[in-house]
Amino acid sequence: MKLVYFAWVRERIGTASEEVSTGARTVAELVEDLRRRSPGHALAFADISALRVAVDEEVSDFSAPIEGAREVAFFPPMTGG
Amino acid sequence: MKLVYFAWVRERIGTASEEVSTGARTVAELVEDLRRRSPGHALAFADISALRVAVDEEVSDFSAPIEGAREVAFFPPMTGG
Amino acid sequence: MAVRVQEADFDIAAEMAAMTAGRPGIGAVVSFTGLVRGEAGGEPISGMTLEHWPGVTERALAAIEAEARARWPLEDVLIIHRHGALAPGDRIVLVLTASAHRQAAFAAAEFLMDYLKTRAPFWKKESTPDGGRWVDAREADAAAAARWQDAPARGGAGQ
Amino acid sequence: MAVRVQEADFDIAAEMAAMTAGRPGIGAVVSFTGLVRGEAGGEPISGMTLEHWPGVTERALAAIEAEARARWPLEDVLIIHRHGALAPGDRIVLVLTASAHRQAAFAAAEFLMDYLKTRAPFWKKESTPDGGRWVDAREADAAAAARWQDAPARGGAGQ
Repeated sequence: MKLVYFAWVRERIGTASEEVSTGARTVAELVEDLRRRSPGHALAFADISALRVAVDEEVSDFSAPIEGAREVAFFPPMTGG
Repeated sequence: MKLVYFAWVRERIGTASEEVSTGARTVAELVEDLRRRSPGHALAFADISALRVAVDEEVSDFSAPIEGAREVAFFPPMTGG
Repeated sequence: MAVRVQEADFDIAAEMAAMTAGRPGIGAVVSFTGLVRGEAGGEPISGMTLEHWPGVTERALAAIEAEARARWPLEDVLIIHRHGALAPGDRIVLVLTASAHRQAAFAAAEFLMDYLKTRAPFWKKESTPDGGRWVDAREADAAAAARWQDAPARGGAGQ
Repeated sequence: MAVRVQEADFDIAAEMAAMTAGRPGIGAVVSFTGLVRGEAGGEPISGMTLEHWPGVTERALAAIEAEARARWPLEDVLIIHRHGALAPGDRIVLVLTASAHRQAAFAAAEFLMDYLKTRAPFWKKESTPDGGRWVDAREADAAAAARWQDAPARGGAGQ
């Protein structure tokens, strides 16, 4: 599964994307896995209320299933315009 | 007293301005006088609900006094923008 | 205060650049441009003549601008209104509002247009296949202007 | 559909001329231009970097445009949003809306900006004397976007 990061999530983790293998069934379970990957990951995912998630490029929530998903993206709330 | 006309008021009366002597004390009395000046005046002032008036360049109403006024303007509702 | 009544056309990009140059507090610029339409009420329009009241028109626009500045935190305002003979597609009016944030700029531009429609001494005559026709004031424009009379100014949140 | 995500600057007068050429039904064009401000929260800003999500951003903007066209009778819409490194005073975003009458053009431009703020995948990082700082999403922007969810579209009276 491909993970994609934007803005300070990308900066804290130190990469814009990575491939992971996970047994997680939901975004929330994936986040639990990811927190253990590195101190940067732990920092990025410390407060998920500050985060938004997209599964296969569709904005989702943390209870969303990820089975069969090709890509999960994490980012702070958007600030366009 | 100087009278000033705009848009179809000007067209119906046939002039953009004229000088008149009047004993009228209000705009409404002035309109009564003016209606008798010519068929064009009568047509222009036939329906005063379609007209607006300004006394000395300030939008007023037909009951406004005109004693001492230098100029009275008649025109249809404004259509700027 | 920037209010201009003129026969000449205007250049919106040049006006906007002049307004924003060296003004680091401006985060939002809203423009309204009014154009002569090629038809009205299903009839083709071959042109429009705008009559105005020299001197009085400029003072009316300045008063409208002052009221907008009193209601919203604006960094700058520009009103350009043309008069004379115009063809379909020609620009009639430009309103520019600049503010730190978008809400004030949007609200002030709408306010300025609503007031221009009903409180600035301009009169429009359209040329149609049946001859010239003075444009009637619209009830909808009077209602649009009236809604500001008891509306509080909106604040300056957002961009 | 006209949506562009680009590093390059844009020319508002050229975009407006291209939009209105040969379109006699257009009587009103509203523009919104967002600029990089030179300060934020009292602190000077020396620049801003806009990060986006290539491909996904374009689709988000197209969806926002489609929603505006479904809500209001628009003759045309253009959204240009820049990304990359910008300096104070630089243009960030352009929204153009064209309609027969002013109300639809104003309402659609405000709607587009409110949705761009909260539903387009852009992230802003400001450069300050203390270093870089990611701009937080604003509660006021979320509230501004939410107000459209139960608002009926406004009609097309007036210019």
